[in-house]
Amino acid sequence: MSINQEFKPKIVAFCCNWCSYAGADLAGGSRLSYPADVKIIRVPCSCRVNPMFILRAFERGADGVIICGCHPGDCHYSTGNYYARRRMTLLFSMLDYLGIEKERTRVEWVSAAEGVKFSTTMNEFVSAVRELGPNRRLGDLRCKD
Amino acid sequence: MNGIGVFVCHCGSNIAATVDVKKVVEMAKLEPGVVHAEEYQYMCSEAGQERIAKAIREKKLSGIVVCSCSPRMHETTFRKCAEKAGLNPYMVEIANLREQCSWVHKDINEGTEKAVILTRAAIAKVSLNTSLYAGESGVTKRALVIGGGIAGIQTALDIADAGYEVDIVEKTPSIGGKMAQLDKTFPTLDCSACILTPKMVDAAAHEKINIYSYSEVEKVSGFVGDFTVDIRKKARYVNMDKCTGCGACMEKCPSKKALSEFNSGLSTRPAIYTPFAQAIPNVPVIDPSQCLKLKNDKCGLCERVCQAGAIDYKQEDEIVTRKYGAIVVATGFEVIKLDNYDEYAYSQSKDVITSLELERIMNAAGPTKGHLERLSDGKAPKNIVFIQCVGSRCADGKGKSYCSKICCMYTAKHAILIRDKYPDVNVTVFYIDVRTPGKNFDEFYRRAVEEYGVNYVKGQVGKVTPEPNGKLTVHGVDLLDNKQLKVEADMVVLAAAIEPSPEVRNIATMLTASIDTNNFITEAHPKLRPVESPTAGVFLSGICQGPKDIPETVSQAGAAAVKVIGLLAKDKLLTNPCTAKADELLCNGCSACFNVCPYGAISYEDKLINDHGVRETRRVAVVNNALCQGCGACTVTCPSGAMDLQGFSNRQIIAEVDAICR
Amino acid sequence: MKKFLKSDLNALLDIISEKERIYLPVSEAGQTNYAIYNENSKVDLDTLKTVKSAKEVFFPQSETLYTAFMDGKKIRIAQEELEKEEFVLFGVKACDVRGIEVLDKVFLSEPVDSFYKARRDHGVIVALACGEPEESCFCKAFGIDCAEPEGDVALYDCGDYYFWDVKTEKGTALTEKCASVLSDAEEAPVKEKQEEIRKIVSLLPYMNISLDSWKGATTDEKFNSDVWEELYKPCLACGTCTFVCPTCQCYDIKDYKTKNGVQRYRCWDSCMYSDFTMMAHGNNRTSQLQRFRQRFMHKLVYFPANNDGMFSCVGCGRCVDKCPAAANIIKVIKAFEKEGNR
Amino acid sequence: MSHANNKTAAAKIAEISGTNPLKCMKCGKCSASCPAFDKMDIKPHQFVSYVVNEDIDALAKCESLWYCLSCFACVERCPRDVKPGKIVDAARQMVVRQKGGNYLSANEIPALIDDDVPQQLLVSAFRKFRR
Amino acid sequence: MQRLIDRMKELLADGTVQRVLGWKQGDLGYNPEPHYFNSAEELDEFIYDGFCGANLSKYMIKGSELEGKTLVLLKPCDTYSFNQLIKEHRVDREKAYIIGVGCKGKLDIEKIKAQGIKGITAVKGAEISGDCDELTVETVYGEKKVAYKDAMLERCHVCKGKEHKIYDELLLDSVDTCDGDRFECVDELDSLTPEEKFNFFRKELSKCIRCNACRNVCPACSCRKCVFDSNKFDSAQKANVDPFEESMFHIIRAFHVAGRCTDCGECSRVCPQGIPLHLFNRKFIKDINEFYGEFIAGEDAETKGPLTDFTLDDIEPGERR
Repeated sequence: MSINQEFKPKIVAFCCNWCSYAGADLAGGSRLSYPADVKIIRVPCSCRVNPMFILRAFERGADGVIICGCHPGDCHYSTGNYYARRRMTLLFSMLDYLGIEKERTRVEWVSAAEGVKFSTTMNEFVSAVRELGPNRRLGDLRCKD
Repeated sequence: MNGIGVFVCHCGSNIAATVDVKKVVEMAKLEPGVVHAEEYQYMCSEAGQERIAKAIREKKLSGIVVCSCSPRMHETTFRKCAEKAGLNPYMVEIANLREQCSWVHKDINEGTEKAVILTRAAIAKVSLNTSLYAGESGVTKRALVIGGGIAGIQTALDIADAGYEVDIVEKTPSIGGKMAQLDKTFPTLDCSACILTPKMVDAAAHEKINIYSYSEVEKVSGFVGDFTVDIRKKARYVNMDKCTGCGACMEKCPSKKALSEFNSGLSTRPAIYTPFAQAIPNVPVIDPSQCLKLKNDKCGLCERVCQAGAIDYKQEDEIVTRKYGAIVVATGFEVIKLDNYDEYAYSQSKDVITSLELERIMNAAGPTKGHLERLSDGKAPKNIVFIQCVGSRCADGKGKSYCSKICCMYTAKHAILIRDKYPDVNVTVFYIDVRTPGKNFDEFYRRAVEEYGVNYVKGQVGKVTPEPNGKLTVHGVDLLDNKQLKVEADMVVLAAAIEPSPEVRNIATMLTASIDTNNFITEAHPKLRPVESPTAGVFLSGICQGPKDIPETVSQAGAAAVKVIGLLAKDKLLTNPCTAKADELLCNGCSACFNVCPYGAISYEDKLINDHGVRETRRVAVVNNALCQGCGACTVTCPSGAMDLQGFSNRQIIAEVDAICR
Repeated sequence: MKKFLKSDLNALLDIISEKERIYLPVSEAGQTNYAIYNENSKVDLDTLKTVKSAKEVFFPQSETLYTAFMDGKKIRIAQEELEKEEFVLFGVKACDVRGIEVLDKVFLSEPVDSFYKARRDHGVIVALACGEPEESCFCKAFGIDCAEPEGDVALYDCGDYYFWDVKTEKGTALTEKCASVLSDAEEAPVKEKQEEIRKIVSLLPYMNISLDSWKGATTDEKFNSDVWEELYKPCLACGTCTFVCPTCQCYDIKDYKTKNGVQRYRCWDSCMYSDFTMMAHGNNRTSQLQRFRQRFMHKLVYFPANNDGMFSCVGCGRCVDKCPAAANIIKVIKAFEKEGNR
Repeated sequence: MSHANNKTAAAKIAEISGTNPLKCMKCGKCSASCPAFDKMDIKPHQFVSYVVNEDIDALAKCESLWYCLSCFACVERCPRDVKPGKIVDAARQMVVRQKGGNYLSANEIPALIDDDVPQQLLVSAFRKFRR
Repeated sequence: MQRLIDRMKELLADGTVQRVLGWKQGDLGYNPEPHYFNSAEELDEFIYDGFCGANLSKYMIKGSELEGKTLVLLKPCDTYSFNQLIKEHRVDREKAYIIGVGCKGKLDIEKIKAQGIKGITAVKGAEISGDCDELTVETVYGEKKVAYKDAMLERCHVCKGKEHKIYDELLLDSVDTCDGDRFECVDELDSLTPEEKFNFFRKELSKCIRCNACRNVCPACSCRKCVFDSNKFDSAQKANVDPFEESMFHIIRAFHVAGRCTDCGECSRVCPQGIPLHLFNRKFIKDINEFYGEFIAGEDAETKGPLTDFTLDDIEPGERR
């Protein structure tokens, strides 16, 4: 499959304030680049990410959604990411039924110290989404204009 | 109608180099609700803040977006600025154009396009922001220090000296910690006990300090200023009030097979014991796994010899519940288990020992009364080999990835002490690097080489093989000579890595403090807030935060104390207003939120609800704002969407999603 | 009277669909609903009742009214275009045809609903007499003869042929277009068929249900009856009855946030929903009893009172078939009949 | 080998061995553990530097490649997961590939095996030459 | 059934209960409706037969607000829902007197009609006291025979068992009706390619008319106000213009009831468009079982649900064990 370089996917990244958002800041501080297609939304914890947000993003034309949180065991709120992990595991397995390829959704644990991981994760994720091409299946037709 | 102001910071050239800030301003002006947009060199500067304040006042802005560096950097700055100008501080949103845009994207078109979108998202969010007001909570003027080593003792002393009450919880029968086990300290070679025991005595005697020895923290609830802690005082079987510390019981105890923890298992102790002679409190404990009376109701000798009548076999664990305003974690370290390093024959030969064991051997109160001798046959060693970095700096998953920091110095100390006392003993140190940053540290190491003739060889040891003649062959390499070496040794000392005490994981969970992959507690900021945990009111002292030597530990202990004092000096604390809030009209009272709340912040009340004219009593969720930390777990578990998070509401996040996907 | 061979049905549809859209019952994923005909459609004229009635062709479940969008800082509005192409609604049963008449009363009286009117003006209705009416049917109670449907053209399923009876000018125009497939026919088989249908109708349990007590009903008496208290209890407050009903015409107008503006659309609403006619002050019907009562009072009392006695129920029986709790208009009518006899 | 070729060869070795030579902290534990140390012209810990410095020509020519017993003591003990043994193995493999297909096929081997050869040597030989 | 009626009358008479929540006879032989009986005389219209599929546990949310105790009849599968509602504080156990009634499999009139049977005037053989082998359907076109099994609801073929999980007393016998694997349908779906899955669900969901019958009948969907009716998420759309609307509604609904859904199958039973909605719930149940260990919602009224619980080494999203 050839990678469509022209295609600029819309990627929504939900990052928890304490680890992953800080990890993204560290990636910035270390000048570790990743595609500008990634736009970060700061949430206090990965457990704040409601499946509604993810579906909303796809509805509005996102091509990929990634959720980043503290490593299991390191949640600032001690247990938030464990709940997030279960929720996303189930949700993702259902999105498959509605035609969202599993490569379009991802959960990654990125600590505040893992600027490198943040950047490589985003690079990988974006190229995986690019390879899939635009998300046409779960978009709302009314959102095109 | 909204009046939103957008302020785009150049951050010198940090942002402006890869983001066309003028374009961002221009595009921001087109967004609904935006009535003001400008750019400036440094928004966080005084002049920059003044511009913001002026715009807020003059244009009566209802919300502002600052497009600048990470909110983790300057959100507080801009909130304060807004507040001064008369705007609610929570009407401020930051678009992170530096760390998450200009610094990671090189192409100015891409950078600008993304900056515009991030700004748009922040505008969309801020237009849904509502004014939030911090609540107030009181401060219990007492601190808890978990761990009674040098870190805990110093922190407690400093806090107590400032006039606040401190409780120390120490899991072993005596305070003192690892430092009490050390023989001498580098680089001055002071006797460890000589400098530590006075501090222990000070702590015990201090009217503001209360020591819970042989106790553990069982449960922590509450929040900064108002923690409630359950402390389990383990049954000592000795009445602390009656015991005079005469020691008769320990002498008479017939069960003497237990390995002495204090002597690193190199000697035995009785079932009723104090860990060491200078123990504080000087009250023994009975080890129920060893005591014949407690095990099978025989013996009872100690009870008979105790003139004070202090022995109480019926004693049970006791839970003490106390309130604290602040908690300091000073749980210290352990030496790692060497199971993964069989090549060094630690498990095969008694003459392969760890450095901490050597400390005990060298110590006059130790198992050999301070004589340097082989544990296998009691003979004096002629050749001693030290192996550095055992389990430290390992990337292979067997050991620790970090440098344990103290080994280079204590090995130099050991080498010097040995060569000083036993000049005929040859000492070889196999090292990878010798790391001696610290005052007088390198000089100390050089003295070992230059004055004491310690043979430092660069190269890690491959393996140690015990020989039939009782000797040990050390298979090493001299990388500088490019030669393989086989050194015959009588004793091998391993500088084993140190790791945080295993309890710290449990304690951190109770405190909701985060822990890194190595079990060190994460500090709130690695450089700027090194003694605070991200959880408000929880502070860090000593090795629980990262490897450090005694001077560093003591300085950090003092620093943690200062932070605690600063907190306890306040009468009221402001609480985070970004808490969860239940919409009573939508709440089902189903308890889903209660089940996921890590702080026990949610309770239920039967309330009379007026739902659009329908009046009925309903079970509804109520959030305790002082307990809620704002994680949002409840908001997602709530099916009806009754539970929302202030400052990160559903509609705000959806607005951001919409803005990004537009 | 014309006729065409059943085997020519597709030929007929193809002729029409060359120029015009055809809406007709199509089976998709196990259910039959009205859909636009294309060569892949699984046309299903045998199923008696489509799940949704034919009303959605003239009054779609959702339709955009206009779109407002941001042009810089200005707001611009794009009006949705009215229907301007001719289309054919094919295979409509007598009850649904009457349903459309009911809707006409609502949407074509002042103020005229331009979207609806445009569709009505451009739509040609080809009705189809019922083959085997079912136990839930009670069209006869409303004076509808399912053996002789209204419409622009009426079709009759007689053996190998569909008979084609032109009823209006629109029907004549359509007949001309389809002349190549149609042939002349005598009326006898149709009469025979009608008799057959009417015989079945006479056997069905609900067909002779009496609406006498509702004719010229006093609103207060019905409204204040205790019977509602019993009747509403099983109701789940879902909108199934409303959405399958050929005459329910309530809609909500909502805004859909598009990428840079809003799309104002209207969509079917149900008086069974708790947020129906929700206003800033709250809701004017706060209990399910009130909402349940509203639906039937509207169909049987309020609507006839305002429309010369025309009930806004056509006896299609869809609600009887589909109500998850088996609460339906028949039970309401019967309960009041019992109440009256008490 | 040209500079560019050395560069690709170095990358190839890293790829075949699956190790990252940059992780080496030059502790020398590999050399300390190596039973064939004395026979080697380039010492185990140096293998890593040769790859890092992209001096593959020298590495390819060295005797050490053939003295390595593939005992994997260095692989087992390397604290940095650099695994010099794997690097040697990779270098050897590269040399063998370059020399062309003049190595044994599996079918030829049984006839050539001396019954007295210790099993361990055979295993080691297979490790070295199997590819 | 007489035994049941007598017992109910007894409990009404001695004041144990104030009313009975059961089923009232319909007029077509197959359309009984849930009904509150306030007196012994009213019970003359009571019926309990094969067509009494409706799960009455949800009616007990309102029932719990009424004065005094309500006698409620629960089939084995309904008791799971009732337990779940207790767990969520939506019903009051003290306000309910539960008679666990036996079940011989419930009937789906749609399945009878799908066999081409029209103009039904009566159905015989659906009585709970009978042996439930064969139904005799009287129609205006004559009498037809249908095997009881062939007219059973899908859910009864994969029945979780005829054991009542909560009751005050038990009456009437049950017959095991399970002759299929509950998760076979999920396995079949999972074996499809993403494209096939997408096409399958798009076809099914595009039939959805947003009538909310599935939601309103669902005992797990017990919210006072559904998120899709409130503006909390900007999600109240009511429209069905685009497949996304339905997808969103149905996935979120399935997600919200995940770990709480007892697989009672009411959603599929009531869907006017015959959408196999239970597939979504089954999928989640199967995943939960696979990922976090066997969990049956409503088996008791205490155990924490899988989505309000966790273990430290849970599977990672997107991973399969």
